[in-house]
Formats: sequence, structure tokens, C-alpha cells
Amino acid sequence: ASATDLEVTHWWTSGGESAAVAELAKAFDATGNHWVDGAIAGSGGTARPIMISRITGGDPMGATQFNHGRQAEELVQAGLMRDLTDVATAEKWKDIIRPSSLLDSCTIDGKIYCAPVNIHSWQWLWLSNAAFKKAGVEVPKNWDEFVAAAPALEKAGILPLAVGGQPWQAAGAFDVLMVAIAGKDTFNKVFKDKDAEAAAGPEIAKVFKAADDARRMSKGTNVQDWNQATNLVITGKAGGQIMGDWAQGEFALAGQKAGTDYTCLPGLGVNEIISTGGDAFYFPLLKDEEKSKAQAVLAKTLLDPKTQVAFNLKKGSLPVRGDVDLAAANDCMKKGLDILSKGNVIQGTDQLLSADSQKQKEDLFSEFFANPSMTPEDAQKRFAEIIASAD
Amino acid sequence: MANIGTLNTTAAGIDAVSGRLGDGPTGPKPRPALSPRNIMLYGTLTIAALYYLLPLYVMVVTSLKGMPEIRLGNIFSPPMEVTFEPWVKAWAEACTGLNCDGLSRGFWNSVRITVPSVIISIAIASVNGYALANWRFKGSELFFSILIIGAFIPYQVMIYPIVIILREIGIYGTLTGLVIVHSIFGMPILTLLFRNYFVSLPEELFKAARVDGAGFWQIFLKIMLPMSLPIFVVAMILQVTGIWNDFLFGVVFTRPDTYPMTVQLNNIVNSVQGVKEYNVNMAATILTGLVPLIVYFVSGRLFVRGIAAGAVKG
Amino acid sequence: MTGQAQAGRPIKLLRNLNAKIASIPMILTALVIFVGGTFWTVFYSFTNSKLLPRLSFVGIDQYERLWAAPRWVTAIENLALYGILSLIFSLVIGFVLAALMDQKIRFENTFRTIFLYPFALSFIVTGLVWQWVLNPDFGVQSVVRSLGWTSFTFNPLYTPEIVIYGILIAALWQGTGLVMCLMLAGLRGIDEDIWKAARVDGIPMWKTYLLIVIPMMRPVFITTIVIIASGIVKVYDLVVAQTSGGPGISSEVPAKYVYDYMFQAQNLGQGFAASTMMLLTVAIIIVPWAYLEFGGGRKRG
Amino acid sequence: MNMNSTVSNSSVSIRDLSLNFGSVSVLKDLNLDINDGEFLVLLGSSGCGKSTLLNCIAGLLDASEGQIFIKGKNVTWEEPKDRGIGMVFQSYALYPQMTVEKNLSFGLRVAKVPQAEIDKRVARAAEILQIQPLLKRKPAELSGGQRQRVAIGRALVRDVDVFLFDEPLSNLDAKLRSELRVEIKRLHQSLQNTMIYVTHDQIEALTLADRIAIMKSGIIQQLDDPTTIYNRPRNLFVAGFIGSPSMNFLRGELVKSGDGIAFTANGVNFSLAGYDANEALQPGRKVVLGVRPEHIKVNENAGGEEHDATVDIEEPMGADNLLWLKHAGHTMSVRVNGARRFNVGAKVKLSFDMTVASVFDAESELRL
Amino acid sequence: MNMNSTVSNSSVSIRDLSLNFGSVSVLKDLNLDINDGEFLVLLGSSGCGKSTLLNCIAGLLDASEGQIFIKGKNVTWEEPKDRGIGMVFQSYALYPQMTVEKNLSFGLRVAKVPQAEIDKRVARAAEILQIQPLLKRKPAELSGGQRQRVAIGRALVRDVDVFLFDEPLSNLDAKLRSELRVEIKRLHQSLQNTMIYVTHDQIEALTLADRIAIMKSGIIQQLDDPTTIYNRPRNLFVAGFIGSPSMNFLRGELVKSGDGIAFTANGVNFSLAGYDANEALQPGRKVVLGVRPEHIKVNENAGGEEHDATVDIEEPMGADNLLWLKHAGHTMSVRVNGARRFNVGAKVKLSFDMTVASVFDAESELRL
Ligand SMILES: Nc1ncnc2c1ncn2[C@@H]1O[C@H](COP(=O)(O)OP(=O)(O)OP(=O)(O)O)[C@@H](O)[C@H]1O
Ligand SMILES: Nc1ncnc2c1ncn2[C@@H]1O[C@H](COP(=O)(O)OP(=O)(O)OP(=O)(O)O)[C@@H](O)[C@H]1O
Ligand SMILES: [Mg+2]
Ligand SMILES: [Mg+2]
Repeated sequence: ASATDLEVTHWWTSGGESAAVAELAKAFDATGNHWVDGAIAGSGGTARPIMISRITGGDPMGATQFNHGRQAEELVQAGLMRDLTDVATAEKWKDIIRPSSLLDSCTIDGKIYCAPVNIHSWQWLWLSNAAFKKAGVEVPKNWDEFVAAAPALEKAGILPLAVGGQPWQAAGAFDVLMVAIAGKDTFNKVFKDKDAEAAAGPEIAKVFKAADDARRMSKGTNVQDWNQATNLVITGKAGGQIMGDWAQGEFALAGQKAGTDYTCLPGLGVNEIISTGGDAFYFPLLKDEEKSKAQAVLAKTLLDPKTQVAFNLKKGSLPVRGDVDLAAANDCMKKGLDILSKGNVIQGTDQLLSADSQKQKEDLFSEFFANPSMTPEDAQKRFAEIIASAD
Repeated sequence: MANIGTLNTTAAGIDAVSGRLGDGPTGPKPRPALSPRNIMLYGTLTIAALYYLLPLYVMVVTSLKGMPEIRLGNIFSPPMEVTFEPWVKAWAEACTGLNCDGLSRGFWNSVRITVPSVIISIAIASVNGYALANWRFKGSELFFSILIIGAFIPYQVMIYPIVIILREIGIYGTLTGLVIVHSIFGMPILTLLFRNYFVSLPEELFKAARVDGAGFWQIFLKIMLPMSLPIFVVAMILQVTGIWNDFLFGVVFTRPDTYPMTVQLNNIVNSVQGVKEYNVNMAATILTGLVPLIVYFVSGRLFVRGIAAGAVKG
Repeated sequence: MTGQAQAGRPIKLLRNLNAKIASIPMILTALVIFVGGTFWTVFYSFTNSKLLPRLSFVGIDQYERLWAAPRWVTAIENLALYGILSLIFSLVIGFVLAALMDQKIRFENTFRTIFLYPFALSFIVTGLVWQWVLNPDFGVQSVVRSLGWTSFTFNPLYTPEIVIYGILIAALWQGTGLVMCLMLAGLRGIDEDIWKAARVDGIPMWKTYLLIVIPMMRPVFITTIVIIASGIVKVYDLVVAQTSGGPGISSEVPAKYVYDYMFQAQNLGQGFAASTMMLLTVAIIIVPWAYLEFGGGRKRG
Repeated sequence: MNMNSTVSNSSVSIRDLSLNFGSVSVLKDLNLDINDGEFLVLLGSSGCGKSTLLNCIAGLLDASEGQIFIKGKNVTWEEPKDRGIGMVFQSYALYPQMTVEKNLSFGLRVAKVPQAEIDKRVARAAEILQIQPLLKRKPAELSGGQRQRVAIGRALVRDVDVFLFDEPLSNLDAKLRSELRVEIKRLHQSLQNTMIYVTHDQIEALTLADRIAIMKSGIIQQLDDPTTIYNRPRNLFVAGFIGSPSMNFLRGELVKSGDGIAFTANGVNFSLAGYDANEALQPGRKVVLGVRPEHIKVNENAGGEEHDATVDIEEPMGADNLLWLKHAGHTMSVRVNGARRFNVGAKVKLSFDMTVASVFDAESELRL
Repeated sequence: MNMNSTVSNSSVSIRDLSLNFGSVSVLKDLNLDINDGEFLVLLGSSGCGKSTLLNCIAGLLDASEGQIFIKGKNVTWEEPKDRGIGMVFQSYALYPQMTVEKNLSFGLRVAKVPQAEIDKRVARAAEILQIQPLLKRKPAELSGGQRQRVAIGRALVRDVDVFLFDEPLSNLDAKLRSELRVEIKRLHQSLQNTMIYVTHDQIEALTLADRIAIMKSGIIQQLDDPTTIYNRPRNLFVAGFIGSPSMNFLRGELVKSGDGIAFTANGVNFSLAGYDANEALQPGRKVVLGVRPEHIKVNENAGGEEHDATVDIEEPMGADNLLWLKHAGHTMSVRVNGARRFNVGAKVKLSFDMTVASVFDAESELRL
């Protein structure tokens, strides 16, 4: 096939992420086409509006990253996205993609519109071994121990918990606390069934209590970006961080080894359940015949076993197909794979809630984490309201 | 006329007294250089100047330091070891995603966006201002009022409709589209400036040219334009800075291969690879601000004059 | 009366034709973009449009939700505080600097250049620089501490109660130069004789400024206020670059709310409702001014 | 062609012209015929509509009502350039970025006149106005008087039928003004074009005009030759407006006195012997008597009636001496030779020359 | 006290005053004594330094050299408010946002004068200037003449010794100007203050001044009473500057003629009989003869010498008629009565009144 330029937009710009994207580009270029990189820095919140206006504005790119889930729903309904069912059938995605909920999120009215590339889970607590050593306490094995160790860390001049200023980090941390403390069922009741009563209930009150602890422990975090917060953990300036598995890429890039330099606790060491959100590529409907063909090639390439391994190793995420060999995976990744194979999984909030509700949630938690005068009770009341009006 | 003689002696008297100075103060009142007034005056100005210069100083100094020095140190201390590496990196090597060609690409994109946008928006606005000042017609003031009120509408309100309009015309995402957007949003303030300026030119000049037989365009090109340098400089500075510094439209109405420098800057600054490379960020920031700064430094004096002619008369 | 026909009275529409043709861009912009766009936005603010605009009306639901949202209320409060303070400080600093510059000082050009250069820089750049200068780990706070005053605390960008002042410092840095320029032009426009008359009357300098000159500069002040006010309502880039609205939501502003909800939350209806409220604010500021400026006496034909 | 007998023998004719700015009516139903080769001066105080009228004639303002004919042709809707007029402005309105030569030729170049013809005409105008050495200069390098000449030249090169001047001299100082006044007069004598000249300076009007149109609030008060205007003003306004120092006005009424008519005010009688009495002079009528300062003699017995007065203020002006006198409750100004000096408070005897006085009806303010 | 015998009997004395703006010298070694109660007019063309001198006296500009005494006190370094002066400006310089009353009292209030005293002084000034009904108005609601009066009032309330006027009337129209001129003259007569009045209008200067100082490029050319200035100008500049229309100048030389001296130019002799001849009038000397237009008689045989001339241009000005005549290669202006009219080209006979003529040395330009 003649070389076709395909512009791919995404927001993977941190060190680990760029390295991972490079793998995708390499694989695609190997098919004789050309990957035109359209990175937009500053997280999905900045990038998504730009992507959407380009698609709705009639100047679509060749392919674009979204979190799979509900972010692209309306674009699909408006007929702006390309139907990938033909590729999916040919490549037997239904059989290879696991967990199947990933493909379900790409399916609208029985047609498949996106190609999932990885599984990301939020439910990780990353701890700096060096920090705890300096504070003279054991590296905690679960959330409660961590909370208990906080005063010692503080005394040693170490920030116990790093939470970056971007709103999604606070909201994400809360979701993680919820799974760990209230469990899978409550999580599903609140976010899947939008049960406002449960959201106002005692189980969730416990979660808010924990969030209150987290808030106290994170006081004094003077960074914005998640990877800056991770960097605090890497350099031992902070004790720990609640962040998704993508943080692993940063540790890897800094040359740290799981177990010796840092410790990872899935499900905060309390409740070993992980969510299976992730990233997917969507393909806007293009008029150009050549580009459409290239889109199909890209979709195929993304799920190619080799690509999946190379990409996910760099990215620190899990591959979307169960049939690949991840011998090179590190400790933490193996823990994740393990949980995944046990089926202790939930869907990510991106898949369960609309962007609108997500945003409201982010507003609530970023305010909660920044404002000590907001009581957990008040916050819970507002949380219940958001759930009540969520769709 | 008998008394002419006596009066004349007074006149002659002038010559007699000259040369004789009385006692007491003479000549200019002494004004010591260190009078309280001067100390207050120059003291306040200097303190204010420091406040304005400080960030620039910090930017320059930081951009010349290596990362280790930054981590150790004091942002105000001069670099112990001057390095231009951050500049090189910011200009040619910094990465956003897979593209590691720094700001250089964005620079040329910005030039390609700014030059036509500035020329076209000024061309349109100057003609509009001229028509409003000298060729009023029924309704012209109404449209102008709408335009001016439009200047205060937050851009966010307009973005969506404009995306739709450009899409319908089929120029969304093209350079043409972006130039049009810049011309539209530059129009209110520029039109106001030009109108006020042309109103302040002597109306008789315009009348004389009409009597001489010159028409709308001839008067504009041959009479008005040559007299309007200051206001064109003001418009040019405003537009160059405005368009060069624009982020919102650049990000919404372009595609990555035509991203302007500010978007590139934002990408570089927000693409944190491990630690924030403040020195590179500062170098990138200075580089991005350089073009408007140079334009301003070169023509700042005319800017003030033009502001006086075009804005204050409002 | 001669009883003669009104020879060759031309068609009205064709008179002044070139001016009308030349004004087409302005007319189109005014009508299609400003009027059309505004009405479109207001219209769709009564729908529950999500990612794409669609015509399903929900009455004033969006507005009710808007005013119930703590973030919007905070944004409005921030805007009011920031607006009032930046208006006052811009005018005061701008005027004082202009008055100082007007004292026939040496190096006037140098000073003016120094005060005005930040105006050439974008808000993005301004925000980044001041984020850096105010950074507690590197900036002013750490420098003062390293000088020995270890309890010194000045960390506006990470302290919710005062974060808006951190933004204000940056905004004033960027914008007061222009205000000074306008004021200086205004001062230079004051009749020399007024100064002389005041000196002969024995009126002290500061009283002359306060009681005579400032009232005379009313038009300049109005122009300046309008310019500052229009910038205040639009403030967005600066906040994004400096704090992203944080910590928490404590430096949120309406323009950012609009942008976030339109594009990030994919709730156009909410965004449109918020922008309509912003329009309303603008109208409250602008309409009286526009009436005074353009509706009143015509200047000349 | 669109000729009409009522306008055919005039160079410029204005018919029922009205002009409003918004709701303000500036010109009201104005009619005016200007003869071929005539020098007509429009005189009036500031804001009376002189410039507005001139701009209407030039086509720079659209009339609200009425018609304008130039050389018999209805030009009401013509463009300025097609009216055969040239205009000279108060502020000179020279194009600052062009040399004098370019200034002069601009109109011709716009009209695409051949270069040879342009050169010829510029040379001729430069010669007439004696500005040949200035042709390469820019306006900023010229003195006020030179600029004014170039401004006239700009009209000259276009070979127009009618010259319009809008206060061409009022930006110049007194000395230059009187010099250029003479030049303009010479120019008119040699060109014999129709000229319409707007001014608020009565000396200019009196010295230059063949006829003067005196305007007030958009209405022509009197249109006559200078002598008539000066000696037989049609109404009180014209009488007061023309003449410096202005005419003395005494309010009173007419009474019978002997075989004739006399004027009485504050108990003092003035015989009107010599006034071109007509039947309008009826005893009992309330009138205003107007006497010009130079028509009152001080201490020079002309044989007639004498009045006592006291010197209040003396204003020596070189060639003349202006006395302000108190006389029976009136203040009166009298002009005497500059060599004659009086002390303040001195008692003097006045005699009035009634042959050149004016009597106005107190109500209609028209001259009787 | 710091008195000095040379200044003790003057109200304002200026000693060796020089002023430079950068390298431009505007006032040069100027000396001037102004008597108590005197009305002194500074007259000169634009840019000659009149305002600069006035500002120096007021203390608004610092002298580069020299001293200024007011009422015998050396005020060279005093602040304006402490000099006992009041100043009235051309542009009125009223504070626009204050009422007339506030305008008048502002200086007093700042100086913390008791309210009762302020009210008294304002009332008095308002009465003198007859602006009582205007006290509550703002300047924008006043006519030009009223504004000017308020401006004078502002100086008046401060009870100053010396009034300084900088072209106070030049923004007003001709009629108002002549009215206010009379008012200022009255004001001076009743207040008897020292007044220094800057103008470039010679009529104002001649009518108002006790003495006139004529300036040119920062140097006083002549300081004398109006009559002397008019009749015996010290040099050519003053002669040409004063008088409108200006003096006729003929360049020629002196010759012997009979028993006396005559002036000859272009082959025509003018007998100087009657000129107050002195020993400076030597045959062979190159001189300029100056004769004012009103000192030439046309067709009125005064018995003396007669010269033939031709009428070139006639400028009727109402009361007067100005003739431009050609005579032996000169152009000459002659003023005759307004009632006498001549045709252009008419031959006339001129006779010169040499008793009031001036003869200037051609080189030094001083009057002989
Ligand atoms: N464009 C305009 N809009 C409204 N009113 C106007 C306009 N132009 C002139 N006028 C008014 O029309 C009247 C006549 O103006 P015009 O300029 O003709 O006066 P003028 O006699 O030329 O006075 P001047 O001697 O001051 O030049 C004035 O009262 C003026 O205020
Ligand atoms: N601030 C200044 N700086 C430099 N030169 C000045 C300044 N003020 C006045 N001059 C110059 O000094 C000279 C005298 O000015 P001045 O104002 O005294 O003239 P004037 O006689 O009052 O003239 P006018 O009749 O126009 O008011 C002029 O040549 C002027 O250009
Ligand atoms: Mg006019
Ligand atoms: Mg002056």
C-alpha cells in the first residue's frame, strides 16, 4: 500500500507515555503508512475539547484517543465516527479482548466504534520506601497503616500523601478509596445504578472519613501535574500517592525497581479490586478512501500482540488481550494481571458516568481536598446530589 | 503732544538701570538633585520599575542556569555557570509527544498565522474606521455600536457558533479560517481606534480631496493612509501581540502541524518528563514572547503617540 | 419655486455605495457573529444540549443548576473581588505612575518602556512567570526564608483564601502599563494653563490632581475603565496558566466555568447558560456606557 | 439641457434650499442668485450656517430640500468634482505628504488629465500666485501665507467656474491677512471668475465684495453691495453687525417738531432734519435711532443742533481716537481723529449727522 | 528688608533677566520697571517671548539669570502664590467641574481663609464683574465673555498687587473683544492696581496701555506711552509693527534742497519741511521715510508739494476707504474718508504731512 499520512491525536505527553506512543507509531509506520503525531499536552481535560471541536468542525483527524466509555457517545450518535465492525469481525476482537466489558464500551447499537489499547486501573497506592526509611517506620501494607504512619512522616519533614492540583486526581483518589473501603457492591450501586440513597448512606460516610484523612495527609502539596506528584514519591519527598497504574511508567523511567525502591498496593492493600478503564482509539468518518483504509490498518495494528506488549510495557498498563506473553512485566504489573485473571474487576467511572457528572464530581473533590473547612458531611450531601442527578 | 519729551526719558531710563543687580536671590531657584521631592519621585519610579523588571530578570536568569543550580537555589541569584543549553533545547529539542523539534516549528507556524492575520485585520478595520469617520451612511453607527459592544462578549460565547459557521463554509481548520477568526475578533477595537483617529484628522482635508475629484478609495489610499502612520503602528502592535499571543483560537482552530508557538509553549511546559525543567520552560517562554517584545521595543514611542491620538479621544 | 423637476435624484441605496461595500465585513461581523452568535447561544442555553447542540428544551433548568453549583458561585465571587480590586488598583497604580512620569523626569522613555513591556506578553506567559516567581519552593517565599526569616510565609497560589491576590499581582503586572499610557496621554491633554492657574492660586500639587485634574480626565477614565472591565470579564488564560482554578476551586472564574462545562463536561447547555449570565454582566456594564458614548450627542458629520 | 429662464443668467442659483442636521434646521428655505463674475461674500457670526451653505454648493453636504444650479445646470445631486467648483479652506487643507506641485496636480491626476496639460496648468497657476520657487516643498515647510496661496492654486489649476472660499484668511495674523486680502482682490480682478467667499470678518467683506449676503441663523438678512449695507442696513441686526465700533442705538419714539419730525429719548430731542424722511416716519411710533460713531462730531460746530455729553472712556487707537461718552442716560461711542485727545470727565458738545443715520421700527426692527 | 534704591519706586522690576529653553535663548538680559498702578502692555508678534516673560514674573518659569522684584521685594525664588500676583489666561483655565463660586473661592479655601471672609471677597468680585447671577453655574454653561470675567474674578478675590493677563481676549470674537476691552479699562480705572497685559493685538495695546513695551525676539524694542509709540517709533520694526494698515516706507537718501533737506527716492523729491529736523539729517545719508496712510492727503490741496499717483486698488471699509496707489514705482496705502470713492486707474494728487512722518537710518534702522 502506498504511504498514507494519518494524523493521530492524543494527550500522552509525559515521559513514560511518550515512550509508549512511540511504540505505536513505530508499529504503524512499519505497515508502510505514516503516523503523524498530534500530541496535545495538559491531560484529557485540555485535549478532548480540541479533538471534539475538530471532529464536529469538519476537520477530523485520522484517529484520536479517548477514554473509552461515554466520552464519544454523542459523536457516534451524530454519525461522525467510523464503524469498525468490519475490522473487529475480521480480527475476532470479540474473542480476544478481555475483559469483554472493554469492547462493550466501544459498542453502540451493536456496532463497534473504537479500538481499546490498554487497561488502566486506578486503584493503586504508590509508596516510597526511602521516605519511610527516613521516617523510621515500616513501609505500610495497607491504607490504615499508611494513615497511622503519617505523623511520623510529617515529623521527618516528608509530605505523607501527594495529591496534584488537577481536579481529576482528587476525584480519582476518592473513587479508589470508595472501592477499597466500601467495596465493589457499594461502588456499583452508587456509580452504576446511581443510587442516591446509598451515596448518602453510612458506607459512603466511612469513605468520606477516609477522604478526610487523605486530605489532611496531602496538605501542602505544591504541585499541579500527576507526574510531578509521582516525582515527589520517586524522590522521597512524599510518602505515597494514590494514582493509576500509569504512574509506574514514571518509576520505570526514573530507573526505580518495584519492591526495592518503591512499593505498590493495589486496592490500597485493603480490597484487591481494580477497575478496567482504559484508553481507546476512535476513528472519525473520513471521506478520503485512502485514509479510511489506513484507519483500518491502524486499528488492526493497535491490537496486534506485539504492539500490545511493547506499548503496555512502556505505558505501565495492562494489555487488552489475554493471549499475550508478559514475561517482562514487573512485580506490580504481575499483581495487576493476577487480580485481572481472578476477575476482581469493576468498570471505571469514565464508563459509568457522563462527562458532565464526572466534571461535577471533580469540582466537588478538588474543592474538598483544597478546603479544610468543608466537612465530610457537607461533601457527602453534595455528592449524593450529584449522583441523584447523574445520567 | 507736549509731554512726549518727558515720557521719552522713561524709555531712556531703561538703559541706565541695566547692569545693576539688587541683592538677594538671582538666577534660577536652586533645585538640589537630592531634594525630598526627587527622592520620592525617582524612588517610587525605581521601585515600580523593579516590580516590572523582576519577572523578566527571573526568566532570563533561570533560563541560563542548569537544572542542578535551580534545584539548589535562589531564583534571584545570577547563574554561576551560564549555559545556553535550555535555549537550544527549548528552540529545537523539547518534546511534545513524539515531536521533538521544540518551538522552532511553532515559530514558523506563528509567523504564517500572524502575518496574514495582521495584514488582513488591519486592512479591513482601517477601511471600516475610515468609512465610519468620513462616509457615514444610515445605520453605520448602529452597526458600529453593535461591534463595540461585541468587543466585550467573552470569546467562549462565540466559539461554538463560529465553529459551526466555518464548518458550513468549509474552511474549518484551515489557515484561512483562523485568519478570518482573528480578523473578526480584532475588528471592534481596531475599528474604534481607526475611526477615532480618522475623526481627529482635519475634515477639511477630506473635503478638499473630494472637491479634487478623488473617490472613496483614492482618498483613503492617497490622502488618509500616508497620514496615519502612528495609528497603524498602534494597530500593528496590538494585533501582532494579540495574535501572536493568542492561545484559545490557535488551539481550537488549527491542527497540530500548524500549531502556533503559544500552543507549542503550553505543550512543552505541560509535558512534564519527570521533573519540570524550569530553565527550558523559561527559555521557551522568553522565546515565545520575543517577537511581540521586539515589535514593541522598536515602535513603542509611536505606540504611545498613537494611543493618545486614537484611544483617549473615544 | 422654479417648478423644475428634481433632476436626476439618485437612488438612495446607491449613494455612498463604496462606503457601504467597504463596511460589509463590519456589518457581517456585527450581525452574524455578534448578534447572531449571541442569540444562538442564548437560545441554546434553554436546551439540554450535551456534546452537540440539540433542540430539546428544558426551560430554565440549566440556570437553576448553574446557580446551585458552588463552583459557579465561587467563580462569580472571585470575579467580583478580582474585578473590583483590579479596577481600583489598575486605575490607582496607572494614574500614580502616569502622574510621576508627567513630572518632566529624566529617562522617561526608559521608565515607560519598562512599565509597558509586560503588555506585549501573553497571559499564558504572564501566568507561567508569576507561577514561578510565587512558587513557595523556589520563589519569593523560599528566597526570603533563605535570608534568615524562616517563618516568612507568602504562598498565595497554594492558599485558597488569598489565591486571587496572587492572580491579581500578575494581572496588574501585565496590564497597568497600558493604563499608565492612557492616563499619561490624558494628562498630556490637559490644558497647560490649568496647571499654571492652580499654581498661582497656591493649590498644592496633590490637590490639583485630586480636585481638578482627575475630574477633567473623566473621558479618559471612562475609556480606561471600559478597557479594563472588558478584560476582567474575559479573564481566562491567566488563571489557566497560573493556577488552573486551584487550589480546589478557589480561583475559578466564570469564563473558565463556561469553557470547562462546554468542552470538558460536554454539557453545552450548562456552558451556554453560564455564558448567557456573563453576557448579562457585560450588558450591565456596557449598555449605560454605550448609551453615553454613542447614543447621546453626535460628534460630527 | 435642463435650463430654466429664472436661473439662466446667474452663475450660481440656489432655490428654496433647506438643510437639517437631525432635528436642527440650519438653513431655511434659502434663495440666492449669484451673477457671473461676481464676488459674493457670505458674512455672519459663528454658527449661522455660512460653511453649511458653502458645503451645499460644493456638494459636500446633501441638501434636505431645494435645488442648486451652477452655470444653469441643476447640480443638486452631482458629485463635487462635477460641479465646476474649486474650494479653499480655512485650515488650508493641503495634503501634508505631497509637495506643493503634487498638491496642485492631485485633482488633475485623479481625473487622468495628460501630463503635459497638467504641467502647463500647474506652471500657470504657480506663476499667477508667484509660488514657482516653492513647488518642490512640502506644506510643512511653507509659511501660513504661502500655504494659503497653494490652497488657492489647487482651485486654480482645475479651471473651475466658481471659486468657493471658507474663511481662507482667518488663521493668519493681521498683517498677512491684509496683504492676502489685496492679493485675492487682484486675483478676482484678473480672473473675473465667480467667487463665493465666507467670512465673519466685516473688513474682509466690505473690502472684497461686489455684494454681501449677511446671514443669521440660516437666513439671509440682507443681500446688497457694501456701501448700501453700510449706509442703509435693512434691519437692526445688520446695522449692529456691520461697522466697528458698532453703531450707536438710541431707543425712543418719533415726535412732531416744528414742521418736521424729531426723535426723542430720555427727554432729549434729536431733529431728524436731513434724514430721507418718508411716510413711515409717523409721530408716536416707537423707533430705534442708529448713528455711526464717525457720524457724530465733537466740539465741531456744524451749525445744527448740539448736545451736551461727558467723556467716560477714551480709547486711542493710533489713527483714530474712540470716545465713550455719557449723554442723557445713553452711552455713545464717537470716533474722532487720533490726534485729538480728551480727558476723562471732560464736557463736550456733540452734533449728529442725520443724513447718514438710520431709523428702525422698534418692533419689526426694519429700517424705515 | 531686601530693598534696593533702583527698584523701590516700582511695583514690578525686572533686572537683567535671561531665560533659555535648552540652548534656545528666549529672553535676553531684559530690564523693565513697572510703576505702581500702571497698565503696562507687552506687545509683540507670536513667539517673541511675551508669555515667557509673564510666566517668569508669575514664578511659573525659573529665570536662567537675573532678578525679579515685586513691590520692592526680591521674589526671584518665591512660589507663585507668594508673589502677590493674579493671572488671567487666554484659555480662561477655569476648573471645569466647579461652579463659578467654587472657582473663585478655591484658592482661598486652600489657603484656609475663614469662610466669612471668602464669602465677602467673592461677593465683592462678583459685584465688580457683575457675575452675581452666574455664581451657581459651571464654566461649560457660560459664554466666552462670562468665562473671561470669571477668570478675572479669580485673580480679583485674591487681593493681589499685580494682575497679569496673557492674551485674555484673543479667544473671543471681535464684538465681545471690544466690549471686554472697555470693561478691563474701567476695572483698571476703579482698582488702580498694577496690570501687565500681554497681547499681539495692537488695538488692545493702544487703547488699554499706560505704556507699551514692544518686544521682538526676547528684546524690548521700545517702552513708551501709546502716543509716542505711534507717532515717534524708535525704530523701523516698531514703526512697521504699529498701525493698521501699516506705515508706508520709502527707501532713498537725503539731499540738499534749497535751504533745507529733502528726501529723494526713484528720482522723486519730497521736501522734509516741517519734520523736526536735527543734525542727524545729513545730505547723502541713506534713509527710510515712513508716512502713515492717514497722513497722506488725496486731492486736497494743502498748499504744499503735490505728487501724482494712480489708484490701483480700492478697499472700502465702511467708515474709511483704503486706497492702494502707485506712485513713482512705490505702492502706497492711503486712508481717506469712507464716503469718498475712487475708480481703479484714476489719477490723483497726493500731499504728505511731513510734520508727523518718520525718517529712519537705513542701516541702524533707528529713527533720526
Ligand atoms: N454635522 C453637524 N451636525 C449637527 N450640527 C451641525 C453639524 N455641522 C454644523 N452644525 C451646526 O450647524 C450650524 C451652522 O454651522 P456652520 O458650520 O455652517 O456655521 P458657520 O457659519 O460656518 O460658523 P463658523 O463661522 O464658526 O465657521 C451650527 O450651529 C452648527 O452647530
Ligand atoms: N517649554 C518650551 N520649550 C522650548 N521652547 C519654548 C518653550 N516655551 C516656549 N518656547 C519658545 O519660546 C519662544 C517664546 O514663546 P512665548 O510663548 O513666550 O511666545 P509668545 O510671545 O507668548 O507668543 P504667542 O503670542 O504665540 O503666545 C517661542 O519661540 C517658543 O517656541
Ligand atoms: Mg464655518
Ligand atoms: Mg503667548
